[in-house]
Amino acid sequence: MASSPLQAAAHAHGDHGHHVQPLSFYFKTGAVLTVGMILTIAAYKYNWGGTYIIANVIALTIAFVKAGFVVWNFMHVKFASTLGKMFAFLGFLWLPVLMVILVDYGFRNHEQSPSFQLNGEETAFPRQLKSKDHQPNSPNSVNTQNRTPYGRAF
Amino acid sequence: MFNFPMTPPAASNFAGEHDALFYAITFLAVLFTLIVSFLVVFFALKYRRGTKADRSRPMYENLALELSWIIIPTILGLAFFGWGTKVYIDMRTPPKDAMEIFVIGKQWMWHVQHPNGVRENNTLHVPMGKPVKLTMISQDVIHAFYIPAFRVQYMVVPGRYTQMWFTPTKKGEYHLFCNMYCGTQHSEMGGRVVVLDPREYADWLANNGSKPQTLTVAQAGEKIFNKVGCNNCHGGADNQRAPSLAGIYGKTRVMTDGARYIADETYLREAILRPSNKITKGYINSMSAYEGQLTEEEVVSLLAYIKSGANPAASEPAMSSALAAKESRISEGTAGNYVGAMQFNSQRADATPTKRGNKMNAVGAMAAEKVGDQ
Amino acid sequence: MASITHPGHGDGHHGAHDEHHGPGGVFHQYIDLEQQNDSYIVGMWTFLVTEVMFFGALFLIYGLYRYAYSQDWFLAHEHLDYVMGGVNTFNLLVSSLFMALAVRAAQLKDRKVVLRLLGGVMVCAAIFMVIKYFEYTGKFHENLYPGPTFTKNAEILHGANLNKAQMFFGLYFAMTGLHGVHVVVGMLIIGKLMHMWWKKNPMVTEDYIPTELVGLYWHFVDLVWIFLYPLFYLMPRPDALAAHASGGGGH
Amino acid sequence: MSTTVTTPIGGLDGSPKVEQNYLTNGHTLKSWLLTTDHKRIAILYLISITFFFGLGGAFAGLIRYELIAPAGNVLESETYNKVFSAHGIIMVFLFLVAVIPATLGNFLLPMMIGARDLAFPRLNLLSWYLFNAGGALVLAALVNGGVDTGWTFYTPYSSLYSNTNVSLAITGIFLAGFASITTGMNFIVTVHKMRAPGMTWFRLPLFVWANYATAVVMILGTPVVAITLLCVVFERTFKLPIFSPELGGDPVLFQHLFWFYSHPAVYIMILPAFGVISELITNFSRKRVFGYHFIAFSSLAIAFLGFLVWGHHMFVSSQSMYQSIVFSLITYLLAVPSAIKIFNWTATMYKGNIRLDAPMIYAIAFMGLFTVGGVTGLHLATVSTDIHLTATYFIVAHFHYVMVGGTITAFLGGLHFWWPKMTGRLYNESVAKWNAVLVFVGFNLTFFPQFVMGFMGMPRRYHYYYFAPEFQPYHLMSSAGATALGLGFAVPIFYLVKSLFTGEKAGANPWGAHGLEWETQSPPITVNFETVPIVTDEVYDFDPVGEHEELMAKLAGAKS
Repeated sequence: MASSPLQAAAHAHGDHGHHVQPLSFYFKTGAVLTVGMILTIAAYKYNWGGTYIIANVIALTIAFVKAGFVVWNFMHVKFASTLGKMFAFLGFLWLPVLMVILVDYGFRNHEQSPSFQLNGEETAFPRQLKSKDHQPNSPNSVNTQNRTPYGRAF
Repeated sequence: MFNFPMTPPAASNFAGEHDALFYAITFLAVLFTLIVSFLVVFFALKYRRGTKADRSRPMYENLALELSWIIIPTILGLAFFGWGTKVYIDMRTPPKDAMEIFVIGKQWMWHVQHPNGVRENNTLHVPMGKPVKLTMISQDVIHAFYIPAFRVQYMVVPGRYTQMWFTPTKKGEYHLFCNMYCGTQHSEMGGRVVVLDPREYADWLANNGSKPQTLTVAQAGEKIFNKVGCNNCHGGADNQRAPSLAGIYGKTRVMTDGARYIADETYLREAILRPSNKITKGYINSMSAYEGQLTEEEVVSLLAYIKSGANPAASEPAMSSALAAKESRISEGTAGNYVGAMQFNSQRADATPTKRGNKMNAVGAMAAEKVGDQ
Repeated sequence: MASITHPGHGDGHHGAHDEHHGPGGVFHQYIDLEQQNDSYIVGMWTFLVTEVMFFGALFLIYGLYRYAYSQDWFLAHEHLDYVMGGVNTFNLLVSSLFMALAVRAAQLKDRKVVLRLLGGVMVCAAIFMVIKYFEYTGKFHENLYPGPTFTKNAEILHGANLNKAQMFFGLYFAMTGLHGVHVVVGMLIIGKLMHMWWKKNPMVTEDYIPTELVGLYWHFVDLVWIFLYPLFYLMPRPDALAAHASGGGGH
Repeated sequence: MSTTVTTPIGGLDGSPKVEQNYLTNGHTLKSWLLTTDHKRIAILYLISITFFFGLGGAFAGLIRYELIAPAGNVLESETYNKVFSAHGIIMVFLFLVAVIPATLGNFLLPMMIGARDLAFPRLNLLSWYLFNAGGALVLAALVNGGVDTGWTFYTPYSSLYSNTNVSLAITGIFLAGFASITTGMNFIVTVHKMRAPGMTWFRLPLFVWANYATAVVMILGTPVVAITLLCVVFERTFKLPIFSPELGGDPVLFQHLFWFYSHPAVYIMILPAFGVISELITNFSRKRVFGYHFIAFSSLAIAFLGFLVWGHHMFVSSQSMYQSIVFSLITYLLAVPSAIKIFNWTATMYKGNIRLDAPMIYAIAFMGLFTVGGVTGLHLATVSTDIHLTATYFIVAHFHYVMVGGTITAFLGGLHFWWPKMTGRLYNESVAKWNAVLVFVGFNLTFFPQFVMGFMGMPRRYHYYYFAPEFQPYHLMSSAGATALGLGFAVPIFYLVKSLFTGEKAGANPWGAHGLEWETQSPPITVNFETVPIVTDEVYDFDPVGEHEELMAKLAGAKS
């Protein structure tokens, strides 16, 4: 590499990443992230009127958009080679595979066994066990009764 | 001396289905292995360097061949998958009229409760020809309830019920194993499954599982010891949760604050009813108080049992045999102890378990088991 | 297989195999700087993949229990101060911007600017840790850390089930704690990088890739917080609780 | 055997010419402990791994000795539990996961693709130190009283009930896991970025493909188990409730997360073995491998599908019935790529010029043993039969057929094959051959009875079986076989070490094998190649017909 280092670097990254971006590129990204953060807090403070799912979806969508901006612009994946992009998203693509674990919990309740549910009143299980085991030391129960069916699964 | 049984007894409705499938897969497996082994050995000999085999036109790729050994195994696999899944769905779908028996697993015994309240330990009596559904829960760690002769097994998980079912089809006694590693005495956490005629089973239930006998006070104490669940922690040698009670009577005990007491009746009584008052050195305060929970009569019996010097270590297996015959209805069961055992802070902080083994006890239990089976 | 000498790079490397040489600092195992830099970037991303999976498992555990115990967790989460968390979020966001600008300055070989910006990142990280410290000690004062001493006072948890609240705080400490460890490690790495810039080490001054690699790591730390903040501090009110909610929103 | 001996290694025979190679490049301890040479690190790994293998093997011997009698021979239950836990932990985390990638892979991967070293040599060295630090912690845990959870660390036993050195052992495994991750990162980057000019993806030796697939599994799976085990430590140390059922956690979740790594880990162990076998079969059949693309892509398919089958370890764990069914289906599909490999290797032998040297005997043994291990997997992939067989000796036999019969046999075969390259010396061929036969016989005697025993319902991890004495004959057979197997594993250490001092010089390519690693001298120089190789030919360009005719002509000439 007898040529000047700058040239070497320029040569080395002819196709990705070395293009010096204008300052505005980074400030704009930063602004988008800030707006995202403010929106998240605003969505949190806003009363969605019993639409828990929507509020969750909004919060997570904003988080993912923000993450996308960080990865794409700050981490220069935008300028990376196909291989670079592939590895940048490999982890995020693989997480859903891990999340398959959750499917199990979604389906446990579908089995034909009423006794699976600790709170099920039908079970003829020994009384002491039934009444005590699931809440060993909880003096309070705001919400034991309206637990999701899923929550009862374990 | 040795006989060579190659198969487990087949004593439930699933055994036949299971074995048919098992042998079918085994046939396929053997066939496949033989083909591969034969070809490998045959090629190795035939095409060994220097032999006069025909080596012209060597082949390096053959799509048809590749596809054939992709597609044929896939189809075979799917067929066996379908068959296996059908049987599996059966196994997971108990009939509506199944008799429900409750099983509680704990380190290291099985506690079984029949629908009418009859209880037994480490033994499961079931009527022949009737579908039985087991509803199971664990008090401590994960266990697995495994009856090889029935080809059924399922894990017993703390905090959540699991279930399995079967219909016994053959009278006899079969192995019952805990098949999920659960700690020191894992290999001895088992017993027998006894399949009875429905009539015999009814008799057995009616007699509370055994012929009633008069018990000595110490024997009654042993019963309570196991009933209340003292043996959960005080069973066997000193362990991480609690000191051993074997031969404790009359010994000097050292407390966490350094005080010393002779383990006499007063001390033992206080230790049962208000355990937090005096904590033995090396343990933390994890035992629940039994004040108000035991009648005086029961406390007396317990003291008699402890004074008799009985080694509670043997009580787990021995209970199932020597005492199982006398075991009668336990009205409250060990369930009451469940909460105590499950307290998050019931963890021993710096317990020092002794390394004393229990092999002798185990062998003793084996002998006792033989006697008990008579 | 035929072998010929690669033009310009066949001279002996015997012995001196660990020394880097040349202005860009090409290690002996690479043919040229391009190969080395590509390898570094791909290597860093494979590392970040492992980090994603590392945190991913925790997020999975979080998601599972959050779904199962949404009401108790909502009540427990009200004990976290979303303003403090918000300040920290903004703080990390700014540090991320500084870092991106530092990488840009490294591309331009503007040593002074790089050092100032990296210093800015360090300050942000320090502020982050200080705020974290106050949050943690607050929890410790109220016995809101898991274990036998966990508070028995359901009032301060707005009536949440204590067991489930304990799980919430358990995961809170586990996840933010692990993130905090990453912040500290990041500070160490950035410190080392600043030292190299300060000493005009040609490895960093002649080639922006080392700075870029540190930047990738730091952005990842920011990325994790982008998810941690809404998940722990900004939980929406579950439907079942919305009925007897006195005011709108979170409090 | 090739008679063309290259220039002698300096110093050994008083030759004035000192030949440079990686072994002679520095003789001090420091030159080894601070080396960044991938070949030296491979040798270091080989030493560490042999140590852990010996240790794990000793524990296995204790288990087998104990189980001869139904009520045990020498150990107490608590000790027995610690012994089998130690055997599992050491063998899985400190031996099998690292054995082929870290030794043969480290040594050969850069050479096979024509690189001077791995992409990150210092990271590679770090990996060895992490591995040993992890190993040291596990040893400390054992010396300090042991661990009794089994290698699976199932909660809540490991997190709340066991009061042995679980945290220490887990920390050790955590570090060893990072050794594995760094190796994986190194391999991935090296294969992507360091290939010599002309070394296209489809000219890569199959060993490289296999190690690449392994590396992908390593970086995607290992972090998950690392954090999962860390959670157990958190739960033990800081009482963070994560899997504890008392407070509402699900202990079965641990099993999900654990097997999410630990099933793919099986492929971390077996995929490199596939790579070794591909090399052995094609080199000793003197014939281009059959179905190169299918073998290469089946490695990737296994790596991918391997991540989607963890649930088949949990058929009786109380996971949902539907999930079990889906996992059973995918497991069946996963059998196909393994079958592809077996069939392709068999087809490679067809019309070859097969040399039955010791490595090839190991390869043939591998094919037999792995086939048995694979097909018994079908019993376990079928949910309804698995319910009966879960956690019995059937499983034990199955995975030992795959792990010992597969991975270790392949490792031994590969070690024998590349030994001349690594050391420049030839070992005693006939002893090696007979030892391979001994390993095969001893192995089958050890583990085949366990299939029968498992079908009869003998649970694993049982110390006593006095209540079921019908299992004793099988345990006896198994223990007898283990003795033979232990001998078969010990003997190579002697003749291989002996070859270092008295072995015949190997020359660059004693087997007449094809591949870039055989183009350089034995032992190779520190930077592997004097010049950067440029690859112009396809991989495995053997000519079985021509070679055969040549041999025939030579024989005819000798006769006349």
